[in-house]
Order: sequence, then C-alpha cells, then structure tokens
Amino acid sequence: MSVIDAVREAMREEMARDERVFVMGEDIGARGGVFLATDGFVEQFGEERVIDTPLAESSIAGIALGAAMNGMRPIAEIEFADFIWPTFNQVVGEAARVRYGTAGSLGAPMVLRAPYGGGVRGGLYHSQSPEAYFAHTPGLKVVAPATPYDTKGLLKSAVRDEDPVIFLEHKRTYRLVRGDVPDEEYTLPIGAADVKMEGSDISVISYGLMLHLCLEAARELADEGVSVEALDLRTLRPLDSEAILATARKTGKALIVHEDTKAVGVGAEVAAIIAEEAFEYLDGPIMRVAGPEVPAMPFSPTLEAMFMPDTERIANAMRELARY
Amino acid sequence: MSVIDAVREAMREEMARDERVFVMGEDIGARGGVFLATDGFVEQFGEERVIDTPLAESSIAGIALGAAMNGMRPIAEIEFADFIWPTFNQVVGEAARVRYGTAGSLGAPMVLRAPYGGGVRGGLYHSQSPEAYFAHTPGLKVVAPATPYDTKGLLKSAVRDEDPVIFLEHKRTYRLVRGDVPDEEYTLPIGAADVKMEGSDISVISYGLMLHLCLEAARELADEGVSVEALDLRTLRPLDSEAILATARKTGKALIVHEDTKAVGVGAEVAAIIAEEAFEYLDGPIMRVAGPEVPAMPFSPTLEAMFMPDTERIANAMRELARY
Amino acid sequence: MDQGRTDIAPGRGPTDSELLEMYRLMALCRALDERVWLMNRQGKAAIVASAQGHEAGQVGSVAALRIGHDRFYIYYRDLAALVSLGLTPAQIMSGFLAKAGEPLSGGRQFPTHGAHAGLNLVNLSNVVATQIPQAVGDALASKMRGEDAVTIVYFGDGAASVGDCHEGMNFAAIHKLPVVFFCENNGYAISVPLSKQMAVDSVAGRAEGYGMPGVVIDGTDVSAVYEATAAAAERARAGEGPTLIEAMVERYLPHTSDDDDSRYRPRGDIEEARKKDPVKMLRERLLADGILDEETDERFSADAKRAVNEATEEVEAAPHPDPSSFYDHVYAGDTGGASSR
Amino acid sequence: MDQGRTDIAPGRGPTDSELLEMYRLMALCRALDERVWLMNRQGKAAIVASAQGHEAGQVGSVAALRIGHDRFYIYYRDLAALVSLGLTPAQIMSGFLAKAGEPLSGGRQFPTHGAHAGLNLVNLSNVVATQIPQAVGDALASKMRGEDAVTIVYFGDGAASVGDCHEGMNFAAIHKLPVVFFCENNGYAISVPLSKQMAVDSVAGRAEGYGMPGVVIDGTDVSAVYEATAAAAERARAGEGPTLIEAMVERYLPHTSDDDDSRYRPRGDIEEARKKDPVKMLRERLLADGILDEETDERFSADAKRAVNEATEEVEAAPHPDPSSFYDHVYAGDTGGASSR
Ligand SMILES: Cc1ncc(C[n+]2csc(CCOP(=O)(O)OP(=O)(O)O)c2C)c(N)n1
Ligand SMILES: Cc1ncc(C[n+]2csc(CCOP(=O)(O)OP(=O)(O)O)c2C)c(N)n1
Ligand SMILES: [Mg+2]
Ligand SMILES: [Mg+2]
Repeated sequence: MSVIDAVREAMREEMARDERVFVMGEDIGARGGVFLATDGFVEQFGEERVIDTPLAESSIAGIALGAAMNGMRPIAEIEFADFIWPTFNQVVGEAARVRYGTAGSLGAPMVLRAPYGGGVRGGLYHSQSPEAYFAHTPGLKVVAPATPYDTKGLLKSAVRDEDPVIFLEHKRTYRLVRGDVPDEEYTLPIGAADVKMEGSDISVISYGLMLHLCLEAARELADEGVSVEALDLRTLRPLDSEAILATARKTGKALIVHEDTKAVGVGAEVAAIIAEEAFEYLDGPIMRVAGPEVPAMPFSPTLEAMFMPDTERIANAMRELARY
Repeated sequence: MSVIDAVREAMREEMARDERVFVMGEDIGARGGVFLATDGFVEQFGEERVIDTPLAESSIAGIALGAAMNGMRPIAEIEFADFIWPTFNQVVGEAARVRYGTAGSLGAPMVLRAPYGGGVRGGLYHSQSPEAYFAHTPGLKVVAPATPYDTKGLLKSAVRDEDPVIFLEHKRTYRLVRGDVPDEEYTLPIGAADVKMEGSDISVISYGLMLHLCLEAARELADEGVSVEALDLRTLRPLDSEAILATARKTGKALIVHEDTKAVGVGAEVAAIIAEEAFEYLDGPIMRVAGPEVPAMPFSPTLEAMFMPDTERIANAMRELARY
Repeated sequence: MDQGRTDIAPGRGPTDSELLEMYRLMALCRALDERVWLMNRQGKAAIVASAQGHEAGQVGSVAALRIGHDRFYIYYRDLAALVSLGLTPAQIMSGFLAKAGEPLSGGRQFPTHGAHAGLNLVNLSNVVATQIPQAVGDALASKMRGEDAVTIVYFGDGAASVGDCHEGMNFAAIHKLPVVFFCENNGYAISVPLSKQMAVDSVAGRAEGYGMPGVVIDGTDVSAVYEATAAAAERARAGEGPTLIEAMVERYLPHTSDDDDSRYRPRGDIEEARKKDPVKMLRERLLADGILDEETDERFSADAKRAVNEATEEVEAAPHPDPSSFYDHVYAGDTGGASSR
Repeated sequence: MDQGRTDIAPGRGPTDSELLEMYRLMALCRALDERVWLMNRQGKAAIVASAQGHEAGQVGSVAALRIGHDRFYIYYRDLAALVSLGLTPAQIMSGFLAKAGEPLSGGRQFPTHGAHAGLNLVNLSNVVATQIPQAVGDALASKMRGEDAVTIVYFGDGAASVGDCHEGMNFAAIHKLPVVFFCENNGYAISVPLSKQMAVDSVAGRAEGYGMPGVVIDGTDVSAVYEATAAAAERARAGEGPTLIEAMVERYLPHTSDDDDSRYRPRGDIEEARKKDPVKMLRERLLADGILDEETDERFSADAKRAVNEATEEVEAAPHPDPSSFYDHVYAGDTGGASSR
C-alpha cells in the first residue's frame, strides 16, 4: 500500500465508523482531491459529508473549527501546504486555544491535512514545509508520518483525537513509499516516536521523506562499519523527548535531519532538548542537516537539487559525526 | 526617553527625511494609535501619509507590500501582535519571497510593526509573542529591541532596509523602560547583537522585556560572586551567531531566556547553534527559561504570573548553571 | 424594519410581556454596565467594553430566539446578550474581576469571553471577525445532523471589513445554512469612522452579492430588532438559508475603558445619540402603552441595583483562580497541574 | 458590453489596426499555448496552465492600456497577457523549461511567474488572490506620487471567494484608487463549479456593495473587453476610483497539465464552449469586415508557427540556471553564491 492509499483508507474507515466525521476542502468531491486522497468518497458518502468548498482557506479552517465545536469531527484538506498560511489565524490564533480559553467547556476535534514538502518540481509555492510554525504552537498536535503503516494508524488517531491535529503528508512519499499495512484495524499513538533502525554509534533523528534518505545513508554507513540508530519522530508536537533523549544518551552523538529550513526549525528544538537534558552523555556536537536559508525551493531542477538535502549530504554528516 | 517615544521619533524622522515613507494601520490617524505611536502624525504629515485603514490585517500587509513593490516604504502597524496571524499569507508567503521569487527584480522594503508580549493583563489575545514564526522565515528580518536607544536606531534602519522587516516592540517596555537617546541622528545595524553586561562565568542570552529581568538577575548573581555576561540579541533574524558563539565560548555556560513559549522557539535555535558550533567549549548544559507550553497568557493576575518568567526563575537558573 | 430590503418576510413582533421582560433585561444590563465601568475607573476591573447604546439590538435579537436551543456566537460588546441569555450579574462580573469560578473561561480570558456549553454560547476570542466562519461551521453541523437550531453571530461594522466575514457569508449562502448574521453598526471601529471603513453606508447592501437577503434596521428599537430576527430565524429554520441583519446603533462610551474618544469623536455626536437611548425610549413607550407602570419600573430599578450591588460584594470577596489550574485544559485530559510537555 | 451595469461610461472601442494586432497576438498565443501543452505531454515542461479560451479577455484588456506605463498584476492563467505585453515566445518558453536567463524569476518560479520591472508586470506567487491587495497597494503608491498609472489585476472566479479579494476591493473603493479588477470567470476553480463557489452567478454583482461599478462582459469578444477596460481605465485616471470587470470566458483544457477534467466536467460542456472560440470568432469577424484577408491570416499563422518553433529550439538548447545562483537575492545585496546565514 502507498502513503496516499493509507491516507484514503484511514479516512474512509473513520467516516464509515463515525457519522460525525466528514471531509471538506477544495476539489475533494467529484475530482477526488488533487492527489486523489478522497477518490470515490462522494459516491460512497454523499455530497453532505464530502464538501467541495469555495477557494477560501481561512474559512475552511474556521468552518471546520465551528463544526468541531458543535459536535462534528471535520477533516479539512488544504490542497497544498503552501496555501495553509491563510488558516493561521483560525488555527494558531483560535483552534489551538479553544480548550484552554474556555477552560475545557469546548474542544476543537478537527484535523487539518496538508500535502507538504518538495522534490516534486513544485517551485516556490508547491514545495513548502510548514511544520515548524505549527510545532511551536501549544494547543495543537502536529503529525508528520513517513510510511504507509504510520500514516494510516496516526491519521485514524488524529481523527479520534479530541484536539486539533495538523496532519502533514509529504507529497513525494505519496506514491513513492510503499509498505505493508495490516488488514485489521489499528491506530497508533500520537506523540510517540519510533526507532526505525537500531544502532549504537550515532543517532539520526528525522521525519517524513528525510527519514527514508536517512535510512539509506545509514545503510551506507553500516557498510563502513558505523552503526546508526534512526529515530522517526512521527509527531512534531508533542515531541517525544523521552525517545529523543534515550537515543542521544545511547549513542552520545546526534544528527538531526529535516527538509524544512534550519533556523528555528524542529531540529533546533530537538538539539536544544538534547543539549539541555543529555549534555553529560554527549561525545560530539549536535549536528543538523536541513534545508538552506532561502525563502523556498526553486522550480528549476538544478536549483531544486540545491535545496533538497540528499543521501550524500546526510551520509557525509554521519561520517563527520562518527569521527568524534 | 521611553520606548514608545523612541518608536514615534524614529518614524517621525524617517517620514520627514524620505517622502516615500508613510504609515498605515488601524486607529493611527486622529487616535494617534492605540499606544500613541503616531500621536500628532496626521497633523504633521496629513491624511495621505497617515492612513487609517479598515479593520483588515491581511490587506494591511498586502497593500503595504504592493506599495513597497511600487517604490514606497510603508510602515504598517498591526495594532497588537495577536492580530498578526491574518497577515501570515502576505508576509510569510509573499513578502518574504518577493526578491527571491523575482530573482531580484523587485524588493519589498516594508516594515510591519507590532506591539507584542505580556505582563500587561492582556489575556489570551493581547499578550502574545509571535517572534518564532517570523524568525523561522528566510527572506524576512526580525527585530526585537529592548531599550529606547536600540529601538530608535533599529527602527530607522528597518525603514531604510531594502527587505521586509518585522519590528516587534514589547508593549510592557513602552512606558516602563526609559533611557538616553542622543539628539543627533543615528542608526544601528540590523543583525548585530549587543553585550549589555560583560561577565565571565555564565552567559545569559535574551531580548525584549526579558533582557531587563536578566540584567536584574545578573546583578543579584554578581552580589553572590557570579559574573554574568548578558547578550541582547536585538535581531532575531538574521541571528548574530558570531556574538552568540563568542559569549558561549567565553563562559562555556549558556542560559537563554525568552517570554515566548519554549518548544521550537528562538531559544531553541540559539541552543542549537551553540551545541553545534561551540560544543568543545561547553562546561554545562545549555539551559532555557521560557514561557510554559500553554496556548497563551491568561487574564487573571494569578494565572498571568504563572506564565511570565520572572527574575527569581531566571536567577535560579543562573545559579544552577553556575554550579556546573 | 426601517428599510426592509426585499425577500425577507416580516417576522412576528414581541408580545407585551416579552416587551416588559426585554425592558427589565435592558435596565439590568445598563446598571451592570455602568457598574463595571465604574469598577474599571476604581482600578478593580482591568478592562471593560461597554454595551451602552447597543442594548436593544442584543436583547431584542436574543429574545426572538430559543435560549438553550439556538446557538449564539457573540463578541466583546455583547454584555446585554449575556444578560439576556440568563447569566447572572455575579457570573458576568466575575469575568470582569477574573475571579475563580468564572463560568466562561475560568478567569483566563477577558470579561465575557469563553464559552458556555449549556447556553450554546461561544465568544472564543478577541480577534475581530473570527467568530463569523466559526458560526457558519456551527450551523453546518446543526444542518448535517438535521437539527433545527439557528446560529446567530454578532459582529461590528469594523468586522465586516475582514476577509473572514466575506468567506463565511459566501459559504453560508451557498449551503443555505441556518445562520443569522447580526451586524451591530455603531459607526466606529475604535476611532475609525464608517467613512474610512467602507465607501458605502451599509453593510447589509453586500448581502445580495452573496445571494441572501440583507436588512437595515433601527437597532435602538427592540421591536424592530425582534421582528427582523424572528423573520430571519424562520427563514433559517425553513431551510431557506442565512440573512444579514444590520442594526444601526450608537456607542455611548469610548471603545473600551482603555480608549479616549475625545481624541477622535465630536462631543455633540454622542449627545445627539443619547437622545435615542434605547433603554429610555423603551421605558417611555411602555409607559405610554400602559405595558409598564411607574411602580413596576421602580421595582425593576431597585432589583437591578440590588442584583448589581450583591454581585459586586460577592465577586469582590471571591478568590482568584487557583494557580494550580494554570496547566489544565491545554489538551483534553489535562487536569491537576501537570505541565503538558 | 453584455450587461452594462450602470454608472460606467462606455469606453472607446479598438481601431481596425488594433483589432488586427489583437488577432495576431491571440493567434500567436494560441500557437505557443498548444506547443507548451505538447511539451508537457512530451515530458519537457513540468507544468502548464493554459489560457485557451481566455485569450480575448487578456489580449483585449492589455490592448486598452498603456504598456510600459500602466501596471499589470496577472495570475498563472495569463499567458495571453504576457504575449500582449511583448514578451517573446522564447522568453516565455524559457519559463516553462526553467532555463537560465528566464526573465521573470531566473527559472526559480513556475512558468509565467515572477516580475518584469520594465513592463510593470508582477505575478508574484501561485497563491490565489494574494495579488489583489498587492495591486491595490501598488495603485495606492501611484496615487500617492500623483502618477496617472492605472493598475489592472487579473484573477479567476475562484479567487473572488478569498478574503483578500474582499479586503482589497473595499480598500480600493474607499480610497478611490486607480485599479481595474479584472475577473476571468471561466465557471470553474479546478473542478469546483461556480454553483459551489457562490450562490449568485456573477462576481460583478458584489461591486455595488463596495461602492464601485461592476460590469459583466463577454470575455470572448475582444472589442467588448477593450471597451470595458478603456472605460474603467478612464474612470481610474479621472480619480473616480476602481471598477470591477467580470469577463465571462471558458477554459478549454483541464485546469493545468496535472489535472484530468474528465473526472468532473461533462464533455459536451467543452464542445459547446469551443463553438465560441475567441480566436476563431475574431478571425471570422475580421475576415467578414475586411480587416483581415486570407493572405495576412496565413502570414500570421506562419509567423506564429515559426516563432514558436524557433523558441522551442532555442530554449531546449539553453542551459539550466547556474546552481551558484541559488543563494542570490534572498536579501538585497546577496549575490555571488554566499549563503545568507
Ligand atoms: C483582527 C483584529 N484587529 C484589530 C483588533 C483591535 N480591535 C479591537 S475592537 C476593534 C474595533 C472593532 O470595531 P467594530 O467591529 O465596529 O466593533 P465595535 O467595537 O464598534 O462594536 C479593533 C480594531 C482586533 N481585536 N482584532
Ligand atoms: C490560496 C490557494 N488555494 C488553493 C490553490 C490551488 N489552486 C490553484 S488554482 C485553483 C483554482 C483557481 O480557480 P480560479 O480562481 O477560478 O482561476 P482559474 O484557474 O479558473 O483561471 C486552486 C484551487 C492555490 N493556488 N491557492
Ligand atoms: Mg463598530
Ligand atoms: Mg475559474
């Protein structure tokens, strides 16, 4: 099963299971979504529960929020994460504070799904990684899975969660990454990272598409005699600081990899947690490989390649770290 | 001179100096701004250059951006930083990418000013600190001064800057913090931190209102025989990593303090820079004192006090760090 | 209705006893409003936004709806709506003093903000216009479940300029949702006069562009407000979709207790407005119509005064929220003082 | 003008030679458009948004304005506007192939995006409707400096739903800014039909609610477009403020080369639309009126074909942007490959 299939099946199962769940967004009806995440939904669930919205992201979030406060469980799709900025006021300003600001009278059980990330010739406006902004925001949960199995289990949990969840799907993984998914129903806990490869010399901490490049680099390093432990964060808020500290303490050397730009990114927080709480265990600097400090990923293939971290850069950083 | 006076005088001088500079925002005309930052401006410069806008933040940013792309130098005021989220699409999505996305054909020389921060009984929606979001965004510059001198010099530089600048004024400092400002005209460089107190045992790195609490705590520590170096970041993008590394290498111990919530905040980046590039110099963990992971600052005085970092918490962290 | 705009049928008017009750509520609200303003001047209430001048719009519209059944998205100026919904002076005042047990947000939010599940009342944030798409989504939920609740959403003339207002109205019209958009047009957004807020003189004129009826009414006349709201609610319940009601009102006091309106508002302006004080006008009308007598009026006054006095005492004596509640309700299940991260 | 809406005076129409030139541009654009679509199908162009069906709206409106003087905020579907503004097929095609020297963004952005300072042309982003407040701010700047430039901003029917459209139009009306809002209503936003985009059938009907005139025109008729645009520009230059023009057009191809319109659009729909093909209609009309003869028409065709062929060869042979340019222009002064942080 591919990642996009996992997205689709998770939503289909949750809609079948719970009448309160519905989907809304641009082109999700007859079109089935621009990535076909809702292919066949309007036929199966009807136009009432599969709402093609006007082109208006702020209200997509605001309307989902209102419906959530009134007992529904909306899953709103933002067509590309690049168009998520108009939702900031309703999501960061409002949804994240519903429970706190009403002292628990109301909650906002809504999911905002968005395909994100680059390496797809998407240019400045179809390649962005928005996770850091949401991961900074208390009151939200932020999920960014890397595999079909994690995607399905975490999306189902997101739909059942009582709080607003930003669910980020790396669009390059949609069809590229395949994997086994059990026939039986399952969910996975939001907030739990996952060791995708055990190792003892250095730790690489990552999520989304980059996890796969890290695993590839780790296999290269294994051939060179360096044992890499690969932690998949899976959830970016709340961060699984126990798992982060466990691997950092185990190997004493941490490399963090993400595609999003570096400064004030998720990797900074992971580094800060380690520097604050696992300082005594460290045998080397905490390193980061991340997107460069340019405003976005260019369209030209030669320039796009300059942006995307690749296996070589990651493997080189691993080698450098291993030498400490 | 107070901080709000410095804001006002900087804008007044720049408007007098350069015809292209104008101010726009809610209530900035006859009202003179809710904090009186533009008191007297409409009388001095006329309604054409002092524009009371409709209540519509997204367009305040978008219109400022359009004017900037067509040769003007707008200073747009967002009445409270809490209302800045609707500008995200025009600022993070658009303004930050103008120069890059046009390969330098166009620039966006605009300033977005916003009073931010708490401790003023502002509750959930008049106390927020939005700096991390903007500091994560390549293409923007983010300035957050702490003193009248820095405020005036940096705001003047922001107005003259060729790129979009988010200028954050801690509203609690507006009337509370006073200081000398020379009569002669001066500007200060964006991107340069400033050592506000020299010391040798530990470094405290901060900005905005918290700088003043850090200095107070540092004076307490001095009485206890601990010599604290206090670095005022002043600019949050680009961060002055040289100054950060210099103080961290000098003392080997770093404490970062900000009022904004901790996870994926500016402090995380400062910690990550140190952990990555000054690792060999460190004699203790990199510590952070920051706002707690709740969605915002409550209105109740007892609850507000739970949010705001205070001198005691900062001094205690300094003591803990000094013991390493 | 002043200028009935077209396809909205006239609603039923209030009965005499409803009128009397509305007057009682307006008088109570006015007394409470004056008190909290005073408490601000005494340094006891950190911030007050007054409803003085807006009372008829709020009380008249709530009265035309079904409390506990219909759904209310209000904003910071809607003290009179809160009173009409049945919150007691003490409950409301506990918000102004941010005391423990405050029912809407536990004292976390500005006065009148938060939510009340039993009353289907939401006043989530201070951010102007965010409530509009939220109310639309709320109505969508009711419609999806086949419930006949009507959602009313209140907002000012300034709020009408925000993109969210446009997006919310457009969606509601497309899906014929049971929403009443209730604009309290007081001619100012803090200091910005209507002429700088829009090039037209009515927000309701925009309704047609979305495909819904819009009406401009005299917001100082409870009967007009009641009728227009009843008609809009009927339309909503009949599945005919949203209505935009624009109630022309006046703001008697500065924007909030932090504001100084002498910087921007001609004095005569307010004096002129006060001649159409909705509370006084209703009193005179009810007296003239024999619905109210002096005795009852005095009793209402005395009751209001007593209620406000008792509330003041009670709330001033009440404790502040327990600091240990600070970490509660960040996420579902967070209670008992544990940090969430 | 199909349905002149009121207070907008009829503009002057195009001269015969202008008509002929517009036809030449439309034919050239169509040839280029077909070629880049083909290049997408050949795997050479990563993404194409076609203007087929929209040509008359774009060419007619640009022709009514002053190139190099007036100011143009376009969107991704405005290939014909680019051709009209004088960009060569090779320049435009270099965007589709993201080659070095591409004039709008140096190959950094999607085709047709970026800016051209000499042409006062901005197509900043793919984010729908962001250009609307930007264009309003642009016009504000011209007005502040006392210049008589008119700013025209193009957008689709989907864009009209975005909050930024509302906010921008409201501001322009208040300040009587020299803007022309040019909506290319093709009845779809990707797959979402107009009936799910709005409960009304015209965007122009909203103009009145902002205090500006709105007109609906046949966007397949260059003369109607030219006239309406000329009239709006005159209004703008006279200080009378903005106008909203809604040009009804058809989208012949899927939304972009990534789309599959058979999932949502009835086939007959497009066939029907193609009967009003703006390029063919203009050709027939000009032939009938004796403004165009077969010989000239064949020359236009041959010239277009040759220009497109030459562009294809030239651009396919051109190098990719130098990777060292990657760090340029993050901030002013960034050039020469240095990282900005
Ligand atoms: C998005 C946003 N921008 C600015 C503010 C600051 N502000 C608070 S109330 C207000 C004016 C609102 O005017 P209006 O909508 O007419 O309501 P009124 O206060 O007149 O009842 C402003 C600008 C805010 N709360 N939210
Ligand atoms: C804010 C935003 N949301 C979604 C998209 C994805 N998207 C690209 S074009 C489009 C449809 C636009 O329709 P319309 O405005 O009618 O223009 P048309 O393509 O029909 O010319 C959508 C939804 C986007 N680019 N920007
Ligand atoms: Mg108002
Ligand atoms: Mg369209």
